[in-house]
Amino acid sequence: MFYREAGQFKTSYQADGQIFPILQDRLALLVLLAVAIVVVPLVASPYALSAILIPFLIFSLAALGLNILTGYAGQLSLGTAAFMAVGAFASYNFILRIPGLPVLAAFVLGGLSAALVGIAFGLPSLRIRGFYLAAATLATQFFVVWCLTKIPYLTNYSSSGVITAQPIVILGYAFDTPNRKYLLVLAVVVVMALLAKNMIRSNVGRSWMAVRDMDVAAEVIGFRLMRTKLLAFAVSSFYCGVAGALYAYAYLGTVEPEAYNLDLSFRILFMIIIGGVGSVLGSFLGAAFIVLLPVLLNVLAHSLTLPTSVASNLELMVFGALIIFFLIVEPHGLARLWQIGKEKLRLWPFPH
Amino acid sequence: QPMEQYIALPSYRVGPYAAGGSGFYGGIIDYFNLVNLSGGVNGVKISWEECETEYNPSRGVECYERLKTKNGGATLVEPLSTGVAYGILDRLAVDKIPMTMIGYGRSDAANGKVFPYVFPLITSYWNQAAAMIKYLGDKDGGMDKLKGKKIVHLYHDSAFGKEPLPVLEALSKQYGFELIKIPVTPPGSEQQSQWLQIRQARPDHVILWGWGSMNAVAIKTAQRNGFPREKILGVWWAGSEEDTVPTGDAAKGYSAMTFNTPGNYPVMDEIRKKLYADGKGNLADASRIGSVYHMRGVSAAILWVEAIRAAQEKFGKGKRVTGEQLRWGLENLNVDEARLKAVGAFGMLPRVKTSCDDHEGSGAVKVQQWDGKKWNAITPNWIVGDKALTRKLLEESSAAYAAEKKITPACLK
Amino acid sequence: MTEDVHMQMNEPEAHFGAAGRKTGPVILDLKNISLSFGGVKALTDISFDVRQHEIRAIIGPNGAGKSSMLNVINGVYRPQQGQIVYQGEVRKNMDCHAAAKSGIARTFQNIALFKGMTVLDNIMTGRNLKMKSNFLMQALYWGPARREEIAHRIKAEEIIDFLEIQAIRKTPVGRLPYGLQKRVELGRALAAEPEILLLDEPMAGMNVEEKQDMCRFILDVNDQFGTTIVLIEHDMGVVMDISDRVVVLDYGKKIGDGTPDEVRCNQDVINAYLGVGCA
Amino acid sequence: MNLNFFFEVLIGGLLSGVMYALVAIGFVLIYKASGVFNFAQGAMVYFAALTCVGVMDKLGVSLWIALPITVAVMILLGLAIERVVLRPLVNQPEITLFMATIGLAFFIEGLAQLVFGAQVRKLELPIEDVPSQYLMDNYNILVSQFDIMAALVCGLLVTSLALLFSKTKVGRALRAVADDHQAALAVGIPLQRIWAVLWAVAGLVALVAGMLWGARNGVQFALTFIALKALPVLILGGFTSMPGAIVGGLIIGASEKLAEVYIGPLVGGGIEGWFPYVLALLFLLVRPEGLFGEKIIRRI
Amino acid sequence: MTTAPYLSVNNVEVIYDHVILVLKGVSLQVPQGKIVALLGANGAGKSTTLKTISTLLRGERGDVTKGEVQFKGERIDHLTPNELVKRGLSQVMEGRHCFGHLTIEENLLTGAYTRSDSRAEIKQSLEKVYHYFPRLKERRSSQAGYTSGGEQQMCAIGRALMAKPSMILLDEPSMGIAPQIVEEIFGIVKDLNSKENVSFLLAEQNTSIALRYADFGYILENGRVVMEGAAADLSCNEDVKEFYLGVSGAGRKSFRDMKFYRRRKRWLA
Ligand SMILES: Nc1ncnc2c1ncn2[C@@H]1O[C@H](COP(=O)(O)OP(=O)(O)OP(=O)(O)O)[C@@H](O)[C@H]1O
Ligand SMILES: Nc1ncnc2c1ncn2[C@@H]1O[C@H](COP(=O)(O)OP(=O)(O)OP(=O)(O)O)[C@@H](O)[C@H]1O
Ligand SMILES: [Mg+2]
Ligand SMILES: [Mg+2]
Repeated sequence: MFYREAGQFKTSYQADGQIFPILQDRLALLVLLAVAIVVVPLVASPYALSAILIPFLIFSLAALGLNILTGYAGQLSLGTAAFMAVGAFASYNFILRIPGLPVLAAFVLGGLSAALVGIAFGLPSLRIRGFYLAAATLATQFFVVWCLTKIPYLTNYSSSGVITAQPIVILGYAFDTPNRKYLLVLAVVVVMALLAKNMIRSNVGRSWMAVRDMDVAAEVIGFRLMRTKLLAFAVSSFYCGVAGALYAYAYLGTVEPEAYNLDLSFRILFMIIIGGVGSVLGSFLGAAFIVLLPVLLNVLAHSLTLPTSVASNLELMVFGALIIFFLIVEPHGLARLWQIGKEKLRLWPFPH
Repeated sequence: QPMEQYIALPSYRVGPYAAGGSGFYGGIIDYFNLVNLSGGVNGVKISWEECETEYNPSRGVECYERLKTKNGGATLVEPLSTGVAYGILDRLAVDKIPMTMIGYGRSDAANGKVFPYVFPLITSYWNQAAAMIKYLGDKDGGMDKLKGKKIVHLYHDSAFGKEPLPVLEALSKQYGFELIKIPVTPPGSEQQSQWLQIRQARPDHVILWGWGSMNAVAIKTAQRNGFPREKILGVWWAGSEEDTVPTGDAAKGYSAMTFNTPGNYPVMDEIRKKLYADGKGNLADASRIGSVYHMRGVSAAILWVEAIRAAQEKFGKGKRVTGEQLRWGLENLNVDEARLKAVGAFGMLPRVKTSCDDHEGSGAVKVQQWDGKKWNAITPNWIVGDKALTRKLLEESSAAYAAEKKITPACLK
Repeated sequence: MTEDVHMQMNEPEAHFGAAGRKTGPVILDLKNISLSFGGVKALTDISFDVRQHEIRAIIGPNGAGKSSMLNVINGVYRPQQGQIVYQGEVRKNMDCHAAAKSGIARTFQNIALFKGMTVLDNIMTGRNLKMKSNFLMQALYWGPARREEIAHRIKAEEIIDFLEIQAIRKTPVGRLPYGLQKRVELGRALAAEPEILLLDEPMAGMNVEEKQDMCRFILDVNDQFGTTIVLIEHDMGVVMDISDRVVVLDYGKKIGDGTPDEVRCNQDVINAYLGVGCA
Repeated sequence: MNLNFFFEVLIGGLLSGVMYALVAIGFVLIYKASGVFNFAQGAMVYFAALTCVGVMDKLGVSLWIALPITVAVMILLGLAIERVVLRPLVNQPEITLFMATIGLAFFIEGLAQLVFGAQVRKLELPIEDVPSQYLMDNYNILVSQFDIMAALVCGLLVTSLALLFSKTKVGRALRAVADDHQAALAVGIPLQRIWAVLWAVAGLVALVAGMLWGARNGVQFALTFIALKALPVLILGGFTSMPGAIVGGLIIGASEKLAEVYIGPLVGGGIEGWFPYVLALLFLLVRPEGLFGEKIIRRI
Repeated sequence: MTTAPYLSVNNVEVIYDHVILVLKGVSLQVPQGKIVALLGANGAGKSTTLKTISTLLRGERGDVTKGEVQFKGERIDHLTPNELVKRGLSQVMEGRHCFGHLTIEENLLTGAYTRSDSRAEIKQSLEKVYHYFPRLKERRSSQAGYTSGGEQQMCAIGRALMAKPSMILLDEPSMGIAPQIVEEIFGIVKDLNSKENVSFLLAEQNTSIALRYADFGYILENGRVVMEGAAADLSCNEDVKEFYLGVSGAGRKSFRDMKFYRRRKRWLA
């Protein structure tokens, strides 16, 4: 009874177009942000920050990027990690080769490089659809990683192809502790999530969804397929590129191209499917699921004092089983589950 | 202050490398149990905790972060994964926890002035590569005989496989053999084209720088193409039972590097007797006791325990040492013949003596050959390659790293 | 060719459709259109024209080629032969985007709404050609982009009011019953403020009452905005009541063209389609 | 150019292609009949091979006894998958079913290793993986006799499955299911039963692939990765075509080997990882549904 | 009604997606050998009712939370559609749902999946369907996905007939069909009904024709049955006349003379 829009009348379309039309939602989000910005850095342990929250945020960003492409524009892609790699290695090279380049600018340039690669590999999407496209995007995955291992210039001639991310210094302020890194990542992710939400609620977003839902009709209405799809590839790759740069700079530190392997692409795909295809919130929920669940299971399995190999295998099985379980409960992902929960709450205490 | 010496083990027992992971960590834990049975290190028991990384860098980092603060703080970590090791490399100095990378990772990390908390103990890839060429030269009847010979470097196309290239290239120039580099795309489950190329090139030796399933496939494909296995020399990650058993007879005659001499040792007998006989062994399958990975784990644990002992000598006998103190122990390790004899592992691993300049401490390896059933050492003595060369490369490379990271190289106290 | 066109343009302008509606000059002229798919001849040598402001119906048995005709008009299919003259210009390479840009909007026989989007969003997509701000501005959602969005939103709301679908504004269209989906689809087409509106069986699956509403919408659009309408419909009551002129197709051929009354009494049409003679 | 060498590479490639096709068949089977892209196919291959050697090991029995046991296990697995995973997910979007198979893959991998352990094992089939002496002597061309047998097995599988799809009532029903679950149910196609049978058959195909690949590379976790080799084969041949799987396999196998041998050295080698994908991709630009795949119908 | 109902739906409640309540206690009966029409505005719940009966609801995340469905005196809500078809209950779904990649003929043949009859018999049924819909015969080897809307609709109906059902649920059979063929379809319905004693439950928007052929009718409004009665009675009812048949006191009104949007009369809120 407390959670509903009754009594909240919109007097302008502007108000109605808000991201969160319900006051309670807006408040909740503000509180959440306040907690994330103020409380978390104060109370969270370095472990929580540097091993859970930072990767969670980075993966959320990558998942958001993939969601733009797959969830909103309907182009299934398995090349996410490749775009992340481009972002990371490009940022590394920009910082290395342009003395005095601000780190954030390098991230943006890294993202733009990824966007370029995204456009190049997005071209086939004009003809290829569905799982054919997905399998074809694997070409990106393998090709990019191969280039990174084969072109010594990209890794600054490091003998083994490993790069070490430069320290993050912005305006003379070093982001070197988990706390600071967390805040930096949080800021980037929040801003980019907001931008994504804006795109999605305006014409670009609608063009993506239109192409996703029925591309022929979208064309008849006047959307240009090529421009729309390539833009989706570009924006998505940009997001993934920035996420990849953060992955290297704010999380791993030293990376080899192999860190951006197919496995990572798949993990990010899992995130959006579990979280909710075509939902910004879903990207976050999915990332939380895929990052947290194995940790929880691991902790749990250890508390059972099983032999480790048994525990590890059980973990894997339970993880798989839970994925299936959640899909059966709600095929549209956690975000939908959340939404249904909210709808129920709105009707509460009446069942319908 | 807990009395136990706690060690973090971000291990992997599922996934593609589970076979190696379970052997290696099994060996470590077996030795720890053995030490604890006899009262620990001067009365300090060793404790440890495992965490499943699936060989995945990001999960590995999480494991490290989770494990490091437990039980009063981890004092040592060993991920047995290059990716994970890189992911935590930057964090070690901050957390003051030493990490060993026994037989893997970046070779230049042996420079303790630049990498104070990293210990690529026993031997690095560069020294191994140098030793390989030395062995091949000796086998052919002297290093000068290498001139004009063809050596194929068949490698896992990744940072790991490319690591020895500087050494091999330098040696190829020095001794005048032709180095043919043939990469295999991971995971390498199909190598027909590579082996056709090899057969075409008619090399005198093939260095198999592989990892995981790629090794068995290489050996099988060599057989399929009628290439003699005697001419193939594997890296130590291509020299375990896991690499040869699945090939059946195909691996007969194949040899590989190792830093553990195959055979039986008193310490292994003790493990069998005191642990497995009582059902307290860590390996699910007792037939794997004394296997290459298991022995490698035991060796790692021996070195750590010796380092703990050394640290206790300096900072207080019978007391738990901190990560910083253990770092000192690792840096001032001197496991000589006498110590090895004392722990029942004489001959099993080379003597190791570390210093701030040399976190590797040895660089000596042996060659073993598969007879269809088990590995046998075929070099009676430990082989050491051209250390001057590797030292030069190490200095250059670590200096570049230091410059990039803005580190002033210095020894820690 | 062009002479031909001018000739037509110079014709006296005032026409009165069968429904007493004042219609303008020929806005769309289809000449000798032929279209086939492999062996199937969907359209054979079809010519007819559409005048400004009229309601032009296309009828014919199933599989006669009616939908294909619409697809030709708005560039989804490219005819193997023939010529389309639209607003006095010969359209050679008409593709759907060009058609949309020049003011042709349509609805589809098998509803082609964007299933994952809400009713409002679907209608907003209809206005996409009128939106000018680039995507960076949209991402920032600031200044002109925001104002533009709101301006178009107002237009969309007008259409929602017009079609009386206020209550389902925020519902994903996939959940709507068939009839309402048809209405939303009309709304999406209207949102483009088209010159010509092509409607493919807009009243299929509706009951009489709903059809009456739908007719009213169509007539109002025609009246208020002067939109020319090309309509395919199987309900003869509707066709005969509201259209000015009717084309009849059968097996891809034109078998009749004229006012509803003329068509109704055409023996070929009766044989092929209507079944009953004119009363 | 050394012609003999060229032919060796070509033939080696073709035969590797056959091995890829063997895995691809499993994918086609499931995709064609339910529109599901079965991510767990690789895991099933591993599971099958591991079960077979695991049974031999644990029970100490010979291959000929272990094999029927494994067959039974694979059939049970297929039935269980239908009951637990697919049945509740009828009529859901493709991507959901795809994700479910990912969950399945994790589960099967965990289960296999839990029951039989993670160590690498060998699997010896009665046919040795050595060059065929006959071909060597008579044509001076090096072909493994094992590969020849694999090609025969693969051909047999493809022919029988292709016949099943094109000639039988069940085949038609399967294609119907892939088009529209809901309508298939409405006409009375017993989706559940058909899926159960199908997954059981897919399990058996996985077993065949697992035995051959296991004998070739050893029974180890990496068997799950060979699915990656099957993907370009699939997109080239078309997801919905049995003959496509084999033709695609041959093309991919041959061209990737030739590329690695003749182009690889020019660009630093190791192009086998991406070359098949790029090749398949270029090919798709010409035929977006692959060689023999069913055209995607886009009509309004 | 005196005869025991062949099909009966008792007080069924349906919820989609756990939250959207669509049927609020619908009850209806179809006696053996009768044609029953289910009428109602868009969104009244006609299709949902039919899907509840054929248990196809499960695939659309709909749940039957109350009530039961009986066919030939047996509860069928737990059966699979396959078992229902075997028992003689077939459904023609709204919106065609042809198998796009199969040819028209293959589509029809899948309809006979549950039959274990000989090839000849099935061939005979096929010929019968072609006889009903000559247009299908012409297009028999085209992929259904490329045929026109009306052809697909015929295909869907023909496919259901191929199962030789004893009871057919028809969801808007006349949609998108040329008027002549509509008459023919209803002729077929009558034909099957009288000659082969097939029962029908048909959801139809074309009220006049539906009531002309049906024996009995139900009017659904907002998920509730608001009116029921013999077809003849219903077509005489003033409200039905005005809102469903489009005829008011002064006979049929021209569509162009509707000068205002009608406010629908609701029987129940
Ligand atoms: N899959 C679904 N998810 C959510 N709501 C649904 C779903 N299907 C139908 N509905 C809702 O159920 C209600 C009844 O729909 P139904 O399709 O049964 O109506 P109908 O009487 O057949 O209408 P029409 O004449 O337009 O076909 C509608 O309000 C619709 O929005
Ligand atoms: N893309 C296509 N490929 C092959 N055949 C097609 C295609 N589009 C239409 N046809 C065929 O062309 C003929 C005309 O189809 P169209 O859809 O125009 O019919 P229609 O007059 O709209 O019929 P209905 O009233 O049933 O909708 C049909 O026989 C159809 O099968
Ligand atoms: Mg049509
Ligand atoms: Mg309906």
